[in-house]
Amino acid sequence: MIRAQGLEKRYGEKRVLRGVDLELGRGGFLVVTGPNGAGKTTLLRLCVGLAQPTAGELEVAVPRGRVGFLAHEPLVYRELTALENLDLYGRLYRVPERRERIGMLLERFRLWDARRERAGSFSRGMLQRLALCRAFLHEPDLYVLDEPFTALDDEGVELLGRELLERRERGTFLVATHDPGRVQALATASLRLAA
Amino acid sequence: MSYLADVATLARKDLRLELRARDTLPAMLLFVVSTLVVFHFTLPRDASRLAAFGLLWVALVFTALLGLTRCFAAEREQDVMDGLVLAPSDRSAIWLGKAISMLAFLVAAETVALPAFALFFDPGIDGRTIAGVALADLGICAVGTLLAGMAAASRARELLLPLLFLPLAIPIVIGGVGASVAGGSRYVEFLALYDAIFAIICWASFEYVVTE
Amino acid sequence: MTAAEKYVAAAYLVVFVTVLAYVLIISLKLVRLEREVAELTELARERRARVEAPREVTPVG
Amino acid sequence: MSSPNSRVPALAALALVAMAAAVAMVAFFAPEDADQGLSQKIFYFHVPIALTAYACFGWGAWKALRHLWKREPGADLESYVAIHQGVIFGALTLVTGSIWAKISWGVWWAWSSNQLVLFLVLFLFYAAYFMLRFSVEPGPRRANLSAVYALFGVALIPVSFLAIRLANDFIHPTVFTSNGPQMSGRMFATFCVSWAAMLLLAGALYHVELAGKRLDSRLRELRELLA
Repeated sequence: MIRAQGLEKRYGEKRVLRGVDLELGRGGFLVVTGPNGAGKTTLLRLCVGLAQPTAGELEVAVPRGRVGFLAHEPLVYRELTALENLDLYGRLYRVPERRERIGMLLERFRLWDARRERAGSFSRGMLQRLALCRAFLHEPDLYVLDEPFTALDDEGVELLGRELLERRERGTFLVATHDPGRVQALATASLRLAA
Repeated sequence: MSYLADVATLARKDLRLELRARDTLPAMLLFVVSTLVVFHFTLPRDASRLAAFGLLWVALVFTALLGLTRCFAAEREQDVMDGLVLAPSDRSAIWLGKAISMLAFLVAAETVALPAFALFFDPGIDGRTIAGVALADLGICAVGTLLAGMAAASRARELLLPLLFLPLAIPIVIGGVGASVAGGSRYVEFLALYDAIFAIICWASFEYVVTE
Repeated sequence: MTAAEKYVAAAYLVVFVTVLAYVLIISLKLVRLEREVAELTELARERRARVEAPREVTPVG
Repeated sequence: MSSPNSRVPALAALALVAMAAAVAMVAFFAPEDADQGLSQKIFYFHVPIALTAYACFGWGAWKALRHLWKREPGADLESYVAIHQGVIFGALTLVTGSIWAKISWGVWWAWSSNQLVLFLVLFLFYAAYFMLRFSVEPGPRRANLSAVYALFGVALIPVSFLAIRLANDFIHPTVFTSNGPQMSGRMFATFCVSWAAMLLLAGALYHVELAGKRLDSRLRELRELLA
């Protein structure tokens, strides 16, 4: 599903990625680890097409609409409510039974009670849950998750663990994380990026 | 059809954001009226119609510029641009959605500005002026939105947008002032030509403004 | 020289001066490039020295 | 990479010969104009410089299109250098143009001369091109933005030429067309040689600057390998 050889990315003078090879088949679960600044986020941005590699080959055999991306930023408008944000993305991704699916996801991530509140009033952890709802809303084939467990409390971690387990059979995962322990059981491969 | 649905979704989102935040439209309204009042004092008693309409267009262009600097502010400050760029819809829908919402703000500001202008300067606004303003708005919103997208990707945003926008606005101002002052329909036709050419270029090239 | 002739000469002079200014800028760039190449050859020599040093030490030790 | 650089000396030599020929022809071969007298001689430099500036902007836009459409690696740099040349020749057009205005109408700036005003607008537009380029990090994003802006430029040239002509109707009713008097055979020959000389000059400067910039990036690469 994703194949990369000798991937390189440079921002101005600084080279962030050099000589990265990657192979992620359908149904795989690849964990990307490495210290801060090793280029984990850049690698994920390359895989979802938000950045172009400076050198090397990259093939991603998934249409844009079938990718679920969780970034450092929640990618939601603070002035809109949780419902409005998810409704916006639901329409853009043409999600069938949009209202029901939004309700189901908000329920599963315990955000249903806050559904009419502005995202701006959410705590960092609630924003992360809202971002997870946004990323899972259209049931993507490929999940690209950048540090999914950050800012989640114990309940959040447990909820996310359950969601990942449940979607494990139907999807392919590319997850960047600091403590691979949490997803070790699910992982089929891992890639360590040097500093 | 789904392309227009995406554009509608994005435009509605912008209008709802504006209703909530209320930071662009009120500013534009106040700005255009206060500019016209200030201009009143800069105009000598026996000034010609050309001078009066010239001031109207200066006020309109800079009001539009004020709105355009706020155009991609939400996406940039809250880092939402990646979310829109990743959506399966064509990237030009982002541009069209923004342009339509910017047009709405500009027209709203003009529904206050034109009567105020007629009141303060009494130059006799005729149909051609309205047509000129309408066509100019299309050009301003089409080109301005794309340039706002460019400025959003750069460091010196508020400084850069006027520099990028004003040279491209010169033909619009010429067409606008000409439509209201000189006879004949050449200016209105010219504005339509400008809108057609630049709308197509913007529509085709916006993809490269928001991606690498 | 009538006034017109002076201006015509001035116009041609401006073009000529611009080209000369351009040659000046390019020559300044050449100086900078030369200095950079010198630095890099120095760097390369250091690197070569670092690579060879361990070999010489071990036989003596 | 050496092939383009080996062309530079040849191009420079050709430009030198053409420029010398042009100046000689203007001084001795071209007859003095009946009514404008000697001042008409600026025309042989002013108009070719303007046309060369258009050619540079056009080439810059073409390279920008190559970058956006075909993802050609060097295209962004070439577009930038071409537009840089265009701005230099644009500035020269403005200077020689205002000198011509000084002789013909006794004033340093003539709004009624459509071509001059057009170059002022283009000069402002392409100055903003550099402002845009210097306020974005080097990389694919900057290349894309610069390319899109360059394409706008080439669309702006005809549009603003038309607009300026329209503007003259209500700003200065006395339209004074200054695109040069009728040219006799010898004048036209001089004009063509002079135009060819300008194009070759622009080509030579373009390649010299491009070679310089390519050397810069290769040295940076070398520095990185050695670091």
